[in-house]
Amino acid sequence: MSGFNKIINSYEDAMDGLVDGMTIISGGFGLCGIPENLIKEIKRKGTKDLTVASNNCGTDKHGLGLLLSDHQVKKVIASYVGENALFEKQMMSGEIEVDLTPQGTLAEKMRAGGAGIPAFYTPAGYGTPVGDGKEVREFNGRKYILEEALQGDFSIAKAWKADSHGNLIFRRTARNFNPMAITAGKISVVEVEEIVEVGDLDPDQIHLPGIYVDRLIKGTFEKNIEQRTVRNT
Amino acid sequence: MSGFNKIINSYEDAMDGLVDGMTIISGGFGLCGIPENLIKEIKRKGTKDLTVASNNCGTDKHGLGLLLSDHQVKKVIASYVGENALFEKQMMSGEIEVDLTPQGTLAEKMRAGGAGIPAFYTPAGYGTPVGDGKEVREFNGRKYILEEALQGDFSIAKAWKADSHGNLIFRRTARNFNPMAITAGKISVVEVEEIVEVGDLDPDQIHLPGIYVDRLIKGTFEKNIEQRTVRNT
Amino acid sequence: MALTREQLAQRVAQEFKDGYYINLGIGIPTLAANYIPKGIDVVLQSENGILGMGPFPRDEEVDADIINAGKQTVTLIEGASVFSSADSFAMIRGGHVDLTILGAFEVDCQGNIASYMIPGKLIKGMGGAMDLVSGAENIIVTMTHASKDGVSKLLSNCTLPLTGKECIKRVLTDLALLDIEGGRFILRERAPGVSVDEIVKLTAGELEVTGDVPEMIFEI
Amino acid sequence: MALTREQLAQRVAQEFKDGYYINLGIGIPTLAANYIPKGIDVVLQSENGILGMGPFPRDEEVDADIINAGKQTVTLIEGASVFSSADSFAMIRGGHVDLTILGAFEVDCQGNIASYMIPGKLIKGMGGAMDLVSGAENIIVTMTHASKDGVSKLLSNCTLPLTGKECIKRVLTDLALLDIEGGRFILRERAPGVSVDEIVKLTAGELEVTGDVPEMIFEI
Repeated sequence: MSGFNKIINSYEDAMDGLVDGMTIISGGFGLCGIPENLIKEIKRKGTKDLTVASNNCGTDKHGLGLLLSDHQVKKVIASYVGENALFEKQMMSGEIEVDLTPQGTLAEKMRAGGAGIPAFYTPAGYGTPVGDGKEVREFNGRKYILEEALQGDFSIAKAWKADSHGNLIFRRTARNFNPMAITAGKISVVEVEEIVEVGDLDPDQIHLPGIYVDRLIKGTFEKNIEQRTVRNT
Repeated sequence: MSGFNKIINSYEDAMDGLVDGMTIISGGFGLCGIPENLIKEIKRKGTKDLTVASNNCGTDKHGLGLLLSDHQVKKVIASYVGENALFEKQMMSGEIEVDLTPQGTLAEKMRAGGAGIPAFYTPAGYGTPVGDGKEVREFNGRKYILEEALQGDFSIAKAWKADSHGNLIFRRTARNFNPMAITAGKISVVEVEEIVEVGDLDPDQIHLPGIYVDRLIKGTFEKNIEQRTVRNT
Repeated sequence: MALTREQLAQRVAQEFKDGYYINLGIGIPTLAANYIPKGIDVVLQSENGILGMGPFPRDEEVDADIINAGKQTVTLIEGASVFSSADSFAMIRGGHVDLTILGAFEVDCQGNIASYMIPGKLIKGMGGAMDLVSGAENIIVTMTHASKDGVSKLLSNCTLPLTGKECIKRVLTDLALLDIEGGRFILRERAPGVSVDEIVKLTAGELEVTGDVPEMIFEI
Repeated sequence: MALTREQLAQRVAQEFKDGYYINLGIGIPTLAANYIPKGIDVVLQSENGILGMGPFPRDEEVDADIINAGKQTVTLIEGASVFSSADSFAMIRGGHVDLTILGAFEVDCQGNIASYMIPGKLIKGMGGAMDLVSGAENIIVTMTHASKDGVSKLLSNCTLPLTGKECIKRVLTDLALLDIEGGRFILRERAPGVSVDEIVKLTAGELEVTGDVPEMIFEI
């Protein structure tokens, strides 16, 4: 079974091969379901000039924000900047290039990147700055823009449970961009909360098959919350 | 909760509104995971001039083959004809028009139809008769053809378990085309083996959310097997 | 009197129908979940991947893995499902959500909407808004009718970068409920105590006013 | 001697490597699962939606809901996963499968393959073959070298409608193992007891033969 054992024992090994100038596709939404420890390892390595595709860029203190504060990032492909002052500042000042991409388009570009679909048409962004310079085409009387697939040298993601073959189960909204991000990286690295025995997961209930996972590592997670909202009743 | 109760009590009501000339998208692969009873109801209704999109057309005796034998079908969009003599005969004689579509393209066309993607590029079929008349475009030095989304007036499908809201779980390879077929129909009708209480299904383990299901009916199934292969050891 | 945030939420919730799947944007739209009319059931979609979003959790229920599109901790109702962002936006873009409610900086009488950036000043990002406005048939924009300085936000042509082109058909402001048809705003309802004249004055885009314009009705 | 079906399956299985995810087409390719070399593990993909396909079931294990792409009843191995056809072909088209083995009516020295219909005679349909040949980097076609009448199936140009264009790089026939490079077949191995001359005679497309061509080796 050695050929299918994806388990890596150190974060250093997990991110082995990442070098300056590479493109990373990351799962996570805000701070939910982010590959916390893989991001910290990239910070530790100090890899520079990275292009990062991720819905958000974390916060000033957590997640991908850690890479911004160390000036490791050259370009960000994201849908949302709000609530991340450092990201907004580096974007406004021109220090980093930002490709603002509608959230659904970003998810679909990652899916397409993993699915052998080089490009697709979407209505999102037609007639807006997102559509500038992109082909517009009409289907059934409606206008759409052409969006190309996104692929990365690495993808980094977080799942809940895995078996050693890399079969993955995500938990609640920590799923978000993680499944697609994993499929779109040449080398995909996934950290999980728990590794179970091969055969313990119901084949019908695996969210992402192990074929997409190159490296798997078990971590412990802070799971920071951006907006802790509660009710009293 | 009345607004979310999708349960229909008779097959007649389940297919209400289907009229001559409509397009039906069907789930199923061979005879596996096919909406057996919905097909029988269409046969009973005698609706004519149907366009049917489905990977196969069943066999001469089962599944969509039943609609071929009653000459209810005008056009078939499918990837595979083999092992269905009647289908091959009606195709060869020109009685029915057949749009042979690669299996992955067919699945993706259904997904696109449900997902608001009007068209996408795929390498499958480039340089073959499937690509005839379709736009060819190069991305990163490779050639692809443009394929358009598929939508139907009705979609018919089979799942394993559901709750009354139409949240669905499929079983084993009976999943096949069913999830995408359901999303691509203006009216989607799903038959299932079991209906459980709302709240009984784990939110993480629902294969297709109830938002896609308009009508839900509990049936009993023959589950015919095309190639019963066994080993002795 | 201009509507309060709570009243805006209350009025927009009157548009809910039994069996609707609804996506509520951040801010006022989210508040509408507190005013679902009696006797009807709706299911809330959150574009980060929930169908069946519930209220905020009790303190002891808080789960970092369950958040909404505004990154707030939430709960799941019975019958909820959770899915990936690609699946969530397939649902949205595919037109399966019955009603979408979101905020805006500006709308115009062509149905254009601007909501994601103010060049040189503010870059929020569009998040899922561009997908939402392009995917939904039925969209209500909730916003203030004019700035504090009395500058109209209901324009002939949006001045800010667009979130979506020719996609908005209904706007609820703190002063009025308006439809957008044939290149103009059509005044449907007034906020209680707000005059037609006041609305006309604060609407920069072409505005049609026909007959008596009723006041909004709020149940007590 | 031309290889038997079993020998074809056995030789093609020698191409398997530890950790390979493999899609086996209907017929001879499926038989290769019986000859996985000792000491290595492979996982079989079935394009109707299985990763981790197992052997045929015992009589009492037969499950109508578990079939392979050939509609045969099969089993799932430990660690298997099941998914939709869209997800299965995303996997295939996206190049995630390490090795694809399928049959053909004809191949030519441009790497074209024809396998799904004979106009006027036979319409099988392409099933997943067009997606498979367009998605995989690593494809082996298994076929007979020539018809029973001695008509070559390894051509300069396929005569039948194509399943894929310029996508085949390796062909295993009952007579030989050949690569396709630079617009010609390159003879790599001979079936035991089959002469180079015989292969040359039955190969219509341009064929390069360099040096001694070794015989295939079969473990006992």
